[in-house]
Amino acid sequence: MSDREPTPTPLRLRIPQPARGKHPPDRVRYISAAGEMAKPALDEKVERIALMRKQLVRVLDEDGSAVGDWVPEMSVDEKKQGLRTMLLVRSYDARMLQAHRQGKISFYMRSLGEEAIACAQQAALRPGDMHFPTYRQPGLLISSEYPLVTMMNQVLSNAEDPLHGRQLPVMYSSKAHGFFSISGNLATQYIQAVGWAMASALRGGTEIASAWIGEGATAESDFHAALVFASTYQAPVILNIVNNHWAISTPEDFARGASATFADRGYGFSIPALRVDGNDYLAVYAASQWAAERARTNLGPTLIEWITLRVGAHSTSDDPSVYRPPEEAAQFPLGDPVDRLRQHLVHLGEWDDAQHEALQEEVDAQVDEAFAEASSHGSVKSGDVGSAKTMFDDVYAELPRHLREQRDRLEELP
Amino acid sequence: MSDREPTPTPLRLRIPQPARGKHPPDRVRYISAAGEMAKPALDEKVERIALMRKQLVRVLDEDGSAVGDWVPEMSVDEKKQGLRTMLLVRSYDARMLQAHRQGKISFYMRSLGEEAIACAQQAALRPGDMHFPTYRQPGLLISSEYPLVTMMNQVLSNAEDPLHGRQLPVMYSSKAHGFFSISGNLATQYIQAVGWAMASALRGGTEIASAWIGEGATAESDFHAALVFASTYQAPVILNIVNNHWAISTPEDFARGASATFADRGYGFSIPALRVDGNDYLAVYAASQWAAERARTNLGPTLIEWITLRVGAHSTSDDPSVYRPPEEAAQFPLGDPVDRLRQHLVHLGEWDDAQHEALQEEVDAQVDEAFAEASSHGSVKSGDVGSAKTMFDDVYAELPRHLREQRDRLEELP
Amino acid sequence: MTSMTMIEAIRDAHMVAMERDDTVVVFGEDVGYFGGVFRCTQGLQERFGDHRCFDTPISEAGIVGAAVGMAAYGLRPCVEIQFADYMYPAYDQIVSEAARLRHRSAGDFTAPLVIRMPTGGGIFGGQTHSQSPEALFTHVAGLKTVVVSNPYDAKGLLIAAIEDDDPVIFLEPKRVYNGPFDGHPDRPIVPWSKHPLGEVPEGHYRIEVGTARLHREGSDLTVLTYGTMVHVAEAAAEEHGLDAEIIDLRTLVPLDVDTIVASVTKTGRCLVMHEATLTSGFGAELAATVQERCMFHLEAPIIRVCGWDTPYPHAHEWSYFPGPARVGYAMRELMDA
Amino acid sequence: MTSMTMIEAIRDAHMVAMERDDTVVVFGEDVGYFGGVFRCTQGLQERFGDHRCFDTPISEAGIVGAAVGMAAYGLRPCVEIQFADYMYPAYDQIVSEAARLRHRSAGDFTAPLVIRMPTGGGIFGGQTHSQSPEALFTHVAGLKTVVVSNPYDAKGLLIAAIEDDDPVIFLEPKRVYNGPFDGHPDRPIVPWSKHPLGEVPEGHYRIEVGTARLHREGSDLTVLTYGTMVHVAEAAAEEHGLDAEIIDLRTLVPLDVDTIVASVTKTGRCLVMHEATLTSGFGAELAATVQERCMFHLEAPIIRVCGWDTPYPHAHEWSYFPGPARVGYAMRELMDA
Ligand SMILES: Cc1ncc(C[n+]2csc(CCOP(=O)(O)OP(=O)(O)O)c2C)c(N)n1
Ligand SMILES: Cc1ncc(C[n+]2csc(CCOP(=O)(O)OP(=O)(O)O)c2C)c(N)n1
Ligand SMILES: [Mg+2]
Ligand SMILES: [Mg+2]
Repeated sequence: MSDREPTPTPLRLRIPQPARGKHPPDRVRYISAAGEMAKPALDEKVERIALMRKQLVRVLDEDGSAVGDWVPEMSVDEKKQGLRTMLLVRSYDARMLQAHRQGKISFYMRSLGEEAIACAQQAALRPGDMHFPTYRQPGLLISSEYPLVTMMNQVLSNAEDPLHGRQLPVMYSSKAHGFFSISGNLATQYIQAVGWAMASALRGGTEIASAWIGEGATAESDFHAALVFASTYQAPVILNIVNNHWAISTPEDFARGASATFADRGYGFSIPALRVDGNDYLAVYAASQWAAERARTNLGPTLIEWITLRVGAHSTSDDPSVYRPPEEAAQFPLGDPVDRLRQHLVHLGEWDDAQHEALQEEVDAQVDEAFAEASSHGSVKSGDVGSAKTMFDDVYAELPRHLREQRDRLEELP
Repeated sequence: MSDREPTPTPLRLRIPQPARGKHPPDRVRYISAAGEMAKPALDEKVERIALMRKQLVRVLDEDGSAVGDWVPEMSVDEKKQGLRTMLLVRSYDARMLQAHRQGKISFYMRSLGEEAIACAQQAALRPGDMHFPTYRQPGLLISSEYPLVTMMNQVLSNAEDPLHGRQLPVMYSSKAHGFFSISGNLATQYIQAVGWAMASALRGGTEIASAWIGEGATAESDFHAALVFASTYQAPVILNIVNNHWAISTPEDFARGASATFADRGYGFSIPALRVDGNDYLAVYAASQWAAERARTNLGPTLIEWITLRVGAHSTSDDPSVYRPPEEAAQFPLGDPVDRLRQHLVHLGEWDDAQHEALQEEVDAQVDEAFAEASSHGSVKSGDVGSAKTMFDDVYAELPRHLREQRDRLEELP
Repeated sequence: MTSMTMIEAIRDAHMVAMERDDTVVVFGEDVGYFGGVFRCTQGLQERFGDHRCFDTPISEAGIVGAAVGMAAYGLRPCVEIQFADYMYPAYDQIVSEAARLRHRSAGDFTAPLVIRMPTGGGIFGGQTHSQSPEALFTHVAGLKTVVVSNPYDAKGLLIAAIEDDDPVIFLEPKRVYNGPFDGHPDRPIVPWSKHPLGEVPEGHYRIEVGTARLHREGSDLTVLTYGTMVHVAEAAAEEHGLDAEIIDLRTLVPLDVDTIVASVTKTGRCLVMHEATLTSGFGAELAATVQERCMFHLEAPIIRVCGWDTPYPHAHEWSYFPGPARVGYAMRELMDA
Repeated sequence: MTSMTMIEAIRDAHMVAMERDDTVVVFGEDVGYFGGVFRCTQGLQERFGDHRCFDTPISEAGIVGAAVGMAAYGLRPCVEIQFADYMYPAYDQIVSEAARLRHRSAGDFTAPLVIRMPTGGGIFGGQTHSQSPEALFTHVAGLKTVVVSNPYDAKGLLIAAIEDDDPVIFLEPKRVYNGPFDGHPDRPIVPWSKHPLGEVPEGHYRIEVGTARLHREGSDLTVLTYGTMVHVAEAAAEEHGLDAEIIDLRTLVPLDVDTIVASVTKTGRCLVMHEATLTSGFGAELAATVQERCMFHLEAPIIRVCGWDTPYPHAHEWSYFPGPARVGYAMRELMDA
């Protein structure tokens, strides 16, 4: 055969290059105008939904009015509640970052700029449903009214930490609030969420699961396992991909590869997939509700790619100045989720600056108060960490002999 | 929210059911007529190729004439050579199965009915390219003229086995013949093939890789890793999925899930994907050549779903009567690859029954002769297995102390 | 009491557990319609329906990951990995998830699941159908690890494992599925129907996870072992005329230290055996523990007889397998030291 | 000689190896443009281009699987797993593929690759940034396992590992990246510039895989350890006024048995230490080996001081870490036994 092509091409790879140099708006692919994308029927054919792949579910336009098919049924109060929750998440986040700067906590991860996704989806789901989150969805807990003080105790790793100081800060867990224990190992929760949803259906239950993953972590193998199982068994699960455009230092195209969008990944499994403006509270609510309805009516899984931006550093251990352009957040074309919902309420004539400032103050006061209480229990930095003996609990349901001996040994040490 | 839907639906899963009862032709999805599917340009947009997803690349029609865009440039001699190779694979296979029945070997896996895929792809590739096969592509070795006797020595695990009896029968390895060492662990080779192809491109080489997987094993995680890496780096690799409709006892829809085809899996990674009649030697050759050309010209990976049928049992340890309809092979709508190529040659006026019988005899004689030679070296069953000491070799490049001690111990034992 | 093979005993344990508790679900590759490549789950789908026992795609990570999620929901999944050699794709879900969930959530979520896998060689399975990876589980805090050697224990332990609130790795040496293999491949196969441990009670009974079994009393030396090697040890002791005390550990974590210490203190000599490769095998833990606790009673160094530090070879299977000749030789050395 | 941190020494080893052999390629999560979250590969992409050093998607299985394929092609990949805690998704590729390829193909294909990973605790990383999984590698025939404790060794061993024809697991205790941590978190940090082992030769040199280093001579007892614990052992010995002989094993497989036996034969007492959980840790193998080979020289049972059999807790890090107090206490027990 070798005579067919006398001058072979030397092969070469495509190595994606970070977008550092580029103008940030370039980085968001395929932005539609608000209201442009039609809302498919719950049981629309996957091929037809796939044809919408370069569209973006958006509800709030530049003036703050809600337009198009996807406008959700929400009362003004529900919207105000959404604004309040997002402000609370943001205030909490800022307070924790400050605590880290003050040397009171060992580590922190912010969700700045991504508040709408977790808050609005939580509002669209029901008690009893179970989220399998990553470290960037504190909004799920806060909007389900999980106590701020308890969250802070966890972050402080103090004696009141419900997790007994075992986990890194932000790795919350609350079964009662539908928030699965966070793992430090990326992507493992994705297939677990599918398993949980399968369990609900195996038992003829009515609760659905919601799986969360960052766009970078979709490269992990458990993402595939989740899609295979969700597709094969038609599990009642929402498969969220939060595309915040960064995975530590690597831009989203390392995981996306040559494909146009992350939503495309659903197609090969016949899982309907949407791309949604993640900084648009109403769009998030509407899309989450659509996916939840599909799950609740045995129409199977839905994949949603949420477009947003990681505004802050990856974590308090990270220095993004090495790899990202400084003005990126300011130039992000989808704006800020808090500003946009606020503008919408203003547009509706339901909100003004004074109200906003008052709410901000109220929320900050709530956070300060909670932090005062939480800090009163000390922190890992002050050494108020409860008894080290608790480390031997919960390894097993009952303490086995070898752990009892080790615990005794720890106590016997000088 | 719970007031919105007063009577919740109890959830239920879809558990795919084996197709045992059904008429087998139902099981092959979307069959096109020969010649129907157009041949896209090498750099055709992935979306447009995706639109062909329910079509099947087929060249040989029911009369044995080669029709349509995909008719490959092949001389009559090349076709005769293809027929000969397939017959040789089939004869080899039958002989080895017989050897198992006679208690001469411990285990065997047949490729009956799937000969065209490996044989024609090997013919379409070049020396220097590297296949990463599964256990069901002996045709790759046989059509590259790897000695039958050596293959048989491996299957017999005798003293002449180039792998020193270390591997199960059929787990061949030959770097010189572009055949990567077969692993018992499914799917691991898929990402390795991508890595090999990347290496070729990192070095500015010209050799491409070809990855092989069964449709059932696409559910494994390494399949995902391979697609992610192939897409991100645009590696020069052919990603073959052999859809022979069974994974031991489970029908192909367990791995495929709700999606229409396995080829669909490529789309979410922007990897052009074809479905090809795997029992049509000319179609296999043409599609392999197309994919190879894409790889060689830095156009990146191609995924190919080969439609075929596992005619025999999964392995000699399997009893398919428990789970599959007995007449399935006879009713398989794509026929038998050997018969179809033979018919084509007859149609061309280049072949007749006498020639075929003579070829069959020649091929059988070649296999018998090889087996006589291989058997003369004994087998694992007769205990002619070479020295047990060799088991300590090749664990490392050099024998480390602890293995030397263990080898000495083995020798010292009574 | 009925005479059962180990396969039948395992099947029966599933039946009993599924009958008593409808949160028990069973799945894995080929386990549903077909009933498993070793037929350990045969009949379950027919009896309990496809929402209690079903086939899965070929994804060990998916099987265990989904099981963790189901367990978090409140089910008790009992899953099969077709061969232990294929558990590696699931290793992250086992180690980072199943084993850690209770601890990291402070008991908020738990993972009461059982992961069954056939282990060990002796069937000419080559390197990917012969492995004994128990040491890769015993190093992981949060897992319990069980290895069975006979039908009676297999049923009682599997029931206890399914009822256990912690994740249990349940290892089934495939060479003793059908009979108590003593390490002599050339001799006629002995079926379980000819062995007292093939007598299995009907209905529900438990053998507690964490308890060893005194397989054979003796005073010359103590053999610490499990799985197939229990029978090999017995054969070796008999063939070499040694009064060996053989302890079938049954559970590796948590380990029944008292039974071990009592025996070694009595005999003063200790042989440790397993089929897995020697280096960093569970035998190392046994030797380390015994010397820690019984050093001043030991009359000779503890000897380990294990698989060589090589992959399990196909053709040289019987040179790899620590059979009665190799074990007997080591017993003699131990007595002479 | 230049004074370097361990990070700089590792970076320098990459530079030297890549300069000498253009088949050496380096990749992993964040290792390309950014230079790695611990900056161990900083500057490589700039110097050698993006076809020699590049970023990857977040897929450990993909990283190691692709590396195996590249090695089969003829390259020498040296890849980074961001934290050892994240190696589990790659475990199948490591165990079933990299470790077995040479053997199963009878040398037809080989996998000369290095898999680097930061290990160990002491940085408040919690249970998924603190693990020491060395025993999960030492049990796998076909792998070599290296653990480094200082810049000098790190550079020489990494160069030797990259040049090695077998797959090498290269473990870097992150707590000693910047200085020889002795287990006292409350004391001021000592930088490598103040330590003789922070003096690193320029250019190419090798420290052979498989050779231990006598870290401190002594006659009271032998300490067998590696990584961070080498420095903790030293502190404990000094604080307790014991003349401990400390052996930095550096390579766990293949193990430098001669150096171990010579020392224990001399001192008659042996302490084994590591940060990993105790049960089935590499310390078990060390204790088993030492009692096998030196039993009649031992004056007391070998003691293991290791991490507890729990996940590595965030807030109670210093109760988990086997620090000088715990080690010293055990040394005293060993002397008193
Ligand atoms: C299995 C595994 N590999 C690597 C890491 C290290 N790591 C933590 S977060 C992160 C980036 C994740 O990016 P993405 O999924 O996009 O989520 P984001 O941080 O943007 O929310 C990496 C590589 C990990 N935690 N687990
Ligand atoms: C990781 C792993 N899991 C399970 C198996 C057991 N196994 C061997 S072949 C097979 C079925 C594979 O089916 P498919 O991929 O369709 O290939 P085919 O046998 O049809 O050629 C299974 C489950 C294995 N070898 N490796
Ligand atoms: Mg991200
Ligand atoms: Mg198949």
